[in-house]
Amino acid sequence: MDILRKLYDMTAFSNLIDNPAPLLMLAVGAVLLYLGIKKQYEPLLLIPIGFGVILANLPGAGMGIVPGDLIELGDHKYMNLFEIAHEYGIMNYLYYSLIKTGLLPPIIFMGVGALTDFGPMLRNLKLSLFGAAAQLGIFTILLIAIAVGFTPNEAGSLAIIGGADGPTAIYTTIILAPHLLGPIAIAAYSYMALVPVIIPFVVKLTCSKKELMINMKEQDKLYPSKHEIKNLKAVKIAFPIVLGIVIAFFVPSSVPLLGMLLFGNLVKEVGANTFRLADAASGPIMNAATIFLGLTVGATMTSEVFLDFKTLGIIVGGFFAFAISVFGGIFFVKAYNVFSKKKINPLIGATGLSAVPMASRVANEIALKYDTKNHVLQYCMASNISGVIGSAVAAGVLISFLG
Amino acid sequence: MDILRKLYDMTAFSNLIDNPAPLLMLAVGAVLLYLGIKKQYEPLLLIPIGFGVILANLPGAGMGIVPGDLIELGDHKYMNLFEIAHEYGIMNYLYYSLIKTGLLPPIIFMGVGALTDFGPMLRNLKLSLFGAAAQLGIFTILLIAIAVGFTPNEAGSLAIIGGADGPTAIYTTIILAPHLLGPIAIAAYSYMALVPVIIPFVVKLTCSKKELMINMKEQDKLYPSKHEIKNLKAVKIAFPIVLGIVIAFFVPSSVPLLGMLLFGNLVKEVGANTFRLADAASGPIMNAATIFLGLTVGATMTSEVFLDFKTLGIIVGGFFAFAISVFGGIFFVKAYNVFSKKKINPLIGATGLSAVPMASRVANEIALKYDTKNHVLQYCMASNISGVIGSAVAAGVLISFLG
Amino acid sequence: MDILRKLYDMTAFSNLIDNPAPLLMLAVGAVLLYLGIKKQYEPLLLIPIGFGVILANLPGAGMGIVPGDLIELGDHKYMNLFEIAHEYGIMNYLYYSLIKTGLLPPIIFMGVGALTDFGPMLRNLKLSLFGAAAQLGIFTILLIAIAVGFTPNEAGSLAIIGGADGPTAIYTTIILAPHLLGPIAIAAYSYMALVPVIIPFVVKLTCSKKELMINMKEQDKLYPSKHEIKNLKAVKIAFPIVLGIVIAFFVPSSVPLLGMLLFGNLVKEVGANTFRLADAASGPIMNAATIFLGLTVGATMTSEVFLDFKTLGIIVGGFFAFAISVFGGIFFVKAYNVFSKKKINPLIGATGLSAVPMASRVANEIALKYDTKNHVLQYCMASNISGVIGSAVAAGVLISFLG
Amino acid sequence: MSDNFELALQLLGIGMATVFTILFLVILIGDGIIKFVNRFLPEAQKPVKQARATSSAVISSSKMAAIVSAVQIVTNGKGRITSIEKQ
Amino acid sequence: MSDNFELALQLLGIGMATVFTILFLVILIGDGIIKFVNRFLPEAQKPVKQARATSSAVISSSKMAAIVSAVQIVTNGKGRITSIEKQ
Amino acid sequence: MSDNFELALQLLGIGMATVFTILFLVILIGDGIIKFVNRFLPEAQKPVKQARATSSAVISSSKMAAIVSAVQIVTNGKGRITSIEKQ
Ligand code: NA
Ligand code: NA
Ligand code: NA
Repeated sequence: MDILRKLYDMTAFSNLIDNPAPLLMLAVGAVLLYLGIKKQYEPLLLIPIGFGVILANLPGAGMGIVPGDLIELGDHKYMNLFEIAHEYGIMNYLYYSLIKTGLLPPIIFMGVGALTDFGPMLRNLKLSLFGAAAQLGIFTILLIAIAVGFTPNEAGSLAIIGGADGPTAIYTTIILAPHLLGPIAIAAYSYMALVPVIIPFVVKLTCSKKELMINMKEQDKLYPSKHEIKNLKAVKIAFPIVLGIVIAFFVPSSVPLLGMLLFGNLVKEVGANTFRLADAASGPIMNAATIFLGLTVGATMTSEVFLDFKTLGIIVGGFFAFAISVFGGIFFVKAYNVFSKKKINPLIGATGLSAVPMASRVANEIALKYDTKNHVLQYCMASNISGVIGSAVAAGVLISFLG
Repeated sequence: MDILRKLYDMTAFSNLIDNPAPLLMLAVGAVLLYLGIKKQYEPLLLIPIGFGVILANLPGAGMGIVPGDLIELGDHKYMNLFEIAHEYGIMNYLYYSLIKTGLLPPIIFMGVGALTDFGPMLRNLKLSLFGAAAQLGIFTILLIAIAVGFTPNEAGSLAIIGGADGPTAIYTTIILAPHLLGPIAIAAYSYMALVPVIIPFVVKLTCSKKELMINMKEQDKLYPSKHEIKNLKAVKIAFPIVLGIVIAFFVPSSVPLLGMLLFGNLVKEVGANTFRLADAASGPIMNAATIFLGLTVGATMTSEVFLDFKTLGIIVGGFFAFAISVFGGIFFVKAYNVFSKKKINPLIGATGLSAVPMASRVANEIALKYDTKNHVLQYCMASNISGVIGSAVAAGVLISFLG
Repeated sequence: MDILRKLYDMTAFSNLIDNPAPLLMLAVGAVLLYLGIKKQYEPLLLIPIGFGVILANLPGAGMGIVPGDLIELGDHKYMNLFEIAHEYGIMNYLYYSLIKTGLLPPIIFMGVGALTDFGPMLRNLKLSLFGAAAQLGIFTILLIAIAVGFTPNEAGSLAIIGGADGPTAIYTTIILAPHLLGPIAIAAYSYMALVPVIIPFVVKLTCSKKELMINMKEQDKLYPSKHEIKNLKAVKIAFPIVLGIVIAFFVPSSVPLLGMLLFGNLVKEVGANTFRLADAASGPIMNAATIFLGLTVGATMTSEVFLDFKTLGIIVGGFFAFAISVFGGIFFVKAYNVFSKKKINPLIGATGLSAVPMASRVANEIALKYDTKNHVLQYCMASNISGVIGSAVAAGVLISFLG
Repeated sequence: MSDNFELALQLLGIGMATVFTILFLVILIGDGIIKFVNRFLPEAQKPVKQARATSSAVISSSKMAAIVSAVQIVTNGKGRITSIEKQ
Repeated sequence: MSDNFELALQLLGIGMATVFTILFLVILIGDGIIKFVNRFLPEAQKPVKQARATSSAVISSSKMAAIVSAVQIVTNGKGRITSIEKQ
Repeated sequence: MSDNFELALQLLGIGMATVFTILFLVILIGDGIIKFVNRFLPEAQKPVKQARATSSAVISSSKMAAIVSAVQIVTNGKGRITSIEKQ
């Protein structure tokens, strides 16, 4: 019978009997895969995350991320990466070398930069301000989360979901509250996928038909802007350089994210001479980073970590962070319209939270529903892209004060 | 004369006079390059491995992998990767960060998964069983290797060559007997390249012309299978997910390999939404992993390691492991045919050891030689692909019991 | 007022007031970007380096490389990479894992090898010797640098600029004098970009019109070489293998660079069977390596490091290293022509320093200026490519004696 | 050594039994999934929306369709375009 | 907790103020750059020289088609272009 | 410093001698290989079998030319095919 005993020990059934909680997590992983595959919610992230959740919760497989205090040796010393791989396997090796070090979010941001076109923003610079207003959800939820008992660091991580930017949320959470990384990443990407639901919901609650019919092109004709751009290429090259330097003076803690974003953008805008670099940043590097980020972030979601009251708080709080950010953008447009002759469509405020470019497309569809000739896409893109900068700056503030 | 002395010390001639064994290893490297370049035996692996052997045995160049006990500090502590690079150079840095951690084989398996199509297997599910029978060589050679004096761990690494799967063999050896990594990797890839010789050899020894002329399509017409697949895409998406979970319950130690294989397959089958990920996994990630795996595995073959009686045992044992696996598959078909009305061509057993897709092509050619209308390729692919799962499971068993 | 105080502390203005030197470095970074973007001096390197300089000197951003002695713990122990990331951020993590370990220059050389065609060199083998003569600048500047007070290690790093090869210069400097990495990398790439200025300058100083009009094709007709190459593909495959082994016997310390270069070349020349590997080596791997090399090398240039008298020495010395190398090549041709009936155009000596293929193009243009039918490009490529080998060998000598 | 040999014998039994069990499960799982899908998802999924991150591929879908058709005609259905980039 | 709440309130003020400040600076910077460029670099840059390593990306597709055809004729269908680079 | 200067002088000699030696060896090796190949492998190798993993490279160039032309026409010269793989 010894042999059957050994055979049984090889399987994971004894582990499952000891602790059946992972089965629940497998269901969570399956739900995420369903959302990513069938519902097509951010499939590039939710499928790897979902698969990572499953891998981490296969009993006995050793693919789950272990808590950071197992790596800490005290006295500012940590296990080295080789020891982590040796002791805890490849998933922890990937997590502790790529994620816990804070490396992958800036790397992904470099790729995002190489795919970003600041053109629409440069052509409608003033609309950038709405990318600031739409960070309201971040700081409001921070307040509420602290009020309901989250620690300031956890509250900061929860709040940054309202920035509607995956890498920013992950980077901030790595620094402030790494134990919440899984649920926060999932909430961030899920609500980004739900932007086509959240934006119309908030818009319906707050905007009148008349406001939604404001035609930006006509406003531009009535109140033309002062200057044209004579040499767009030169402007696009200078912009990320100067911007990076100036923002860094004010919020230096946002440099790892914004600096890489702007570097990626620069090598793209330079053109043929650095095409190889832009191509690598937005292609193989970003794709590989996405795979490993997704799998390992998913693998942080072991049952002990996920089955916690805080997860529920993150899911609820994340939704309100999004909704309040959308509201903040809309509200600021309304306030602006009170004082300005040149009116702005509140949809342009709604897209300030980022979630590029889906938010803009959704806003454009809403506008077209009220007036089939009212194309607001390019205007929305201006606040939409500035929202990426806005939330990275907000992350910098949170990291400065709480990190 | 001081200057000439210094000049002489700079060269590697004094090292060579002290120990000329590396010259023999350079010849071994040259033979591997010859096999890879001229004979076209698995060139993607044997050329990097051969070059790695040469680099490792250039006296004074410091490119050879040092034994693991030089890295171990006792008391579960190890040198850190930066110290390894600093002390032993880039080749050891790559080896200890990418190979000894067990990282690259699962990464390559992710790429293999993204290139694998389970379609032929799903259309002929029953034939999968022959992918089990053809793992016989693994466990038989394990027995024999232990009988002739290999330690159980070394025997397990030798035996897994019979799984006919490079990453599986390398992963198992990293865990069980890393000092044998070089010879085992070379034997595994060489015999995979020799499948066009080994399969016909075993088939000729064991199969009658009548058996080889069994026409699978006619058998299908005589005894049709019960169901068609109405939505292949959905089946192909669900299959890797469910399979991964169920296998993990039984053999959790196979998860690092199989989990990554099935993840790669999943992102491929999801289609356009995750095309970027599948493309990265099977393109740049797998190619880069192949280069570094090949070079560093080759670099483990310093003369002290390779010029050992065990190397001979691995070369001989590896051959028999392959041959017995092929035999196991064939034998199981014959046994099946005794009890079943629906007959199966024994070539489908022969391809169960894996070595995808070359084994299937070779089997198909044999079938066509006896009957120019008897195309068995798709049927062979079913057992062929299941052989990949079979050997990964066998590896899991070996790791569980010996690791 | 507490809140304003905190706000002010968040910004970098207090750091700037304490130490305004970084502002100067931002200007240096801007100049490098200007050279790379507008002047198109080696944009693939100078743009990432320039951006890295800027990132490193944004006060409070923590993106500058810290000196190596902060990583050293004494007694041959170093901080581990995870601790480096944790303590000093992602830029130091990248620098200490990819650069200080010496990894990236050989990796880039692998890509260079996969893009190099030894064909022109094999067709005019004798011209390779001029790739030796044109290393004169290296050893001359070494002498001078030591004479003016550089330490031997620093002088070696400065001197290797005369090899006109970026990865070689960086690799040598990592080993000999890592604190000079930034200025040396910039000098190396800047002067490579200035080859169209430096070569004509030296040529004008040293060559007569008659010499520059020597027509190599006519010389070939007058004094035909003995053999043709019947099977170029086989020669090109054997060449990197044999060459690698033989050079390694003489200068084993050049193997990390030359071995990887020749491996890259081998997988390219093998052709379709290893196309995937050559493609990965010269594509995603090299591009990613270039990004991270550029950014981190730039990030070593903090104001403390750069604003040093030695930087000036490197800039001046680097220029003379280039010029003397060009002169060495030309002078050796002249000496050769004294003794040989078959005359050689001195431009072929001038291209021996490497800077492939720009030096050859520049030389060709000079030749065409004097005789519109005198195409010397293919001949120049022979010495040009051999100059890559020459400077890697010179690096090996420096590392052997000084490292 | 005798102990080791016994271990090896045990592993021969355990190993082959496990491998057969797993591949038998593969058959069951495959069969189960096929039956499930045939019953509950008999129709192919609708064509997928374009994922956000792939939006960099800015060739419009109509042009792409034209290109793909051309490729398909020319290569007799064997070719596949994996990516097209604007210059 | 009261302390934390005060911190959160402060952060609401500081955070929104900072974000608005930065995006206001974005407007100023963008505006400044546009004015500067319009004044000093009004014309588009001349077409760039070809950078060495990127030359593979510049063969126009029409030329490429011609090259590929030529290769095919010359090599009798056995040749394959793996990459084209300008010299 | 005097010691260092002597070292530098030595290195000037050793270094240039080594570099010349190596590049002289390059000539010898190249020459030797050419002679060896001319004698023992005078004919070009037969066309290689297609390696498994490189099967992506199997679109014939004539087909590729046609594809490239098609792309060029359709995208008005702005599209570029970066790779084509068999399905
Ligand atoms: Na945002
Ligand atoms: Na197998
Ligand atoms: Na050189």
